[in-house]
Amino acid sequence: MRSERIIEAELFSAAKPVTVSELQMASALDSRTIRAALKKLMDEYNDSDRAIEIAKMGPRYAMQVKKEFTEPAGRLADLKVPKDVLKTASLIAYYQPVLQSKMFDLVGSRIYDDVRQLTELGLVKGRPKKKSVELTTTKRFIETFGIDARSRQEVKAWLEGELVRKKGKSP
Amino acid sequence: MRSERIIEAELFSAAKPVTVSELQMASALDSRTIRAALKKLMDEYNDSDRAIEIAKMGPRYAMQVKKEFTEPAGRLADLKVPKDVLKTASLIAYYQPVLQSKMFDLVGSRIYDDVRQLTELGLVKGRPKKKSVELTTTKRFIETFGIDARSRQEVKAWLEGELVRKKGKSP
Amino acid sequence: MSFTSECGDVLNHLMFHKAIIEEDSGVGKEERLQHYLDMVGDMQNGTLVPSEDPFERSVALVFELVVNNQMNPWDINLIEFSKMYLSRIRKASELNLIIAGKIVYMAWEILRLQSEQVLQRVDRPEQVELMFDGWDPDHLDLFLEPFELGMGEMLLHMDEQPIQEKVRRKSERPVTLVDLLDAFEDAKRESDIRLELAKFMQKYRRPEFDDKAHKENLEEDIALVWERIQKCGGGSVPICDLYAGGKEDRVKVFISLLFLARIGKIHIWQEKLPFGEIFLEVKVPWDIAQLEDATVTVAAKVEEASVVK
Repeated sequence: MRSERIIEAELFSAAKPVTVSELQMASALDSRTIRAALKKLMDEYNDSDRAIEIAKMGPRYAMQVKKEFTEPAGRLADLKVPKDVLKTASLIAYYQPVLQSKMFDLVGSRIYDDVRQLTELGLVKGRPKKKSVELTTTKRFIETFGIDARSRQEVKAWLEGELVRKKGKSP
Repeated sequence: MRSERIIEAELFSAAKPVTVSELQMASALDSRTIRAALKKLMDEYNDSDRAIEIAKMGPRYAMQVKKEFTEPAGRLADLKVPKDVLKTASLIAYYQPVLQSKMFDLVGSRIYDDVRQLTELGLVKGRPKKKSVELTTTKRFIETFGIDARSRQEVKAWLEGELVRKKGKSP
Repeated sequence: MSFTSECGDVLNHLMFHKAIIEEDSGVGKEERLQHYLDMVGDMQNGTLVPSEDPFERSVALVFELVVNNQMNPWDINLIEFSKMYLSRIRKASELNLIIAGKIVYMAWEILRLQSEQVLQRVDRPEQVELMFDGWDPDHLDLFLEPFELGMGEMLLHMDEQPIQEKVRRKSERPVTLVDLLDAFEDAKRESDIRLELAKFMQKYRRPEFDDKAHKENLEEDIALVWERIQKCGGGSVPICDLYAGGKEDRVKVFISLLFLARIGKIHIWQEKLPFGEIFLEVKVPWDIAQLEDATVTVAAKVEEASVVK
């Protein structure tokens, strides 16, 4: 049985993004074989016209629906992040670590409800600081949004890159 | 956007068998287009060497792991080892043979639960000794982590080498 | 399908799990599975001898239920299974409540997960939602100076955010027979710990009062106080009339009155809190109390009733 097919089945049936060592545990293949299989699968999926891709988020890998198909697929899936808090989430990710009071200046009083929702979803965490709360993104933030980053700094950098890309496109 | 790709994304995210009318509601495509897309997808998936297939169960369709991969991969997919347990595993590998009571000093009371999990996974085994339990790694440990070693001594040496290598890298 | 072929399914399931165990795998896991295999084998041949051990009997019951109800060992419906298991052990002479509890708990966990998923589906916000709904554009202009916005300002005005929740597959694995047996093992471990703990408690228990003597004393006290109440006649009686001197006697009277009130022989009330006088009145059964001239009968009836159950 070819190793990339075993890994394909593993990724398909994994409940959340997985690391190489988790794949190792499940498949009893060695890490070099797994990395090679992941590379092969990523070439196979990501460069094709398929609706599914294999994404890398720092040390984790996940099979997921490609961006352009998210909308039709999302209707049958069980999405958890309300669309209207996405703006607050991306602002926190961009300015982090950022005081909630600063965020209030940016988005107004809805920040309290948004932060509550994002905290409950485990996407953002707050730490008391200077009579306010300092907000940062979590590991789950990286996984949920499929960002290839290992740290908050990398999340920030990734967002900056996206913004530069967007700006370059628009006239 | 090609219709079979939309259907592909929907089958993937539904995670349960769905009917053509459910697909219709989610995709806003007409039923004839959906049936044609399903036919195309089934040819594409089922005749290939991929680990995933599109199965038809009465009126429902589902994307699922092919039968020959369910045992090596699917059944074991849930076998997830939490990171903290892995840490404990590597400590045991490094200090082995090591008394559980010593490990208690290292990681605290979580050692009991970790050892139970690791024993169940067949990665570590314990033998009663001096009112405690002496812990060592197993052959499965070597296989699981793809360590180039034949014995416990070699596992220790390998880990030691890895640590030296890591240390050398960091400034 | 016959009993034999149903047993075959369970045997295959157990054999698969035994096969994937590595040679130096978990302590006792292989023996345990072998033991289960033997058990089901004996069941198939009709040679299974009921065990003395209640845990063993509970495990045998699991196999019996799975086989007789033609349950798929790869996909046990826990809700159904726990119902059957509970109704079976209710008939059995002794209950293994820890094991039964574990099964119910597993079933409950699964139900809860399912209902959470339903709730999440219900909670999902409408697809079409205004991105700026609830944003306060007037407020946005007031504050900008102290905060270096940089490129992040673009985020404030973008319709489509660069981040987007990824659609992944929700993966679920059915509960298998081996999961169930593992839960049993846990339950056994927990009950063993409890047994050990109970032994320990027994051994190191603080020497206590002799319960029996204590109880007899209390009964005597109550009878004595009841006698004193009888002497006071009908109507409300201040409890100080019952005291016969000494702190100990007061405690005895007070405790006995509490008991008498609790078993419904008397009413107790206090006129003024917290230091006011406490009164009591003997309760008269309702049917007799309606007779106006029944004082004698009442006294007799009350005396007939036993003071202490």
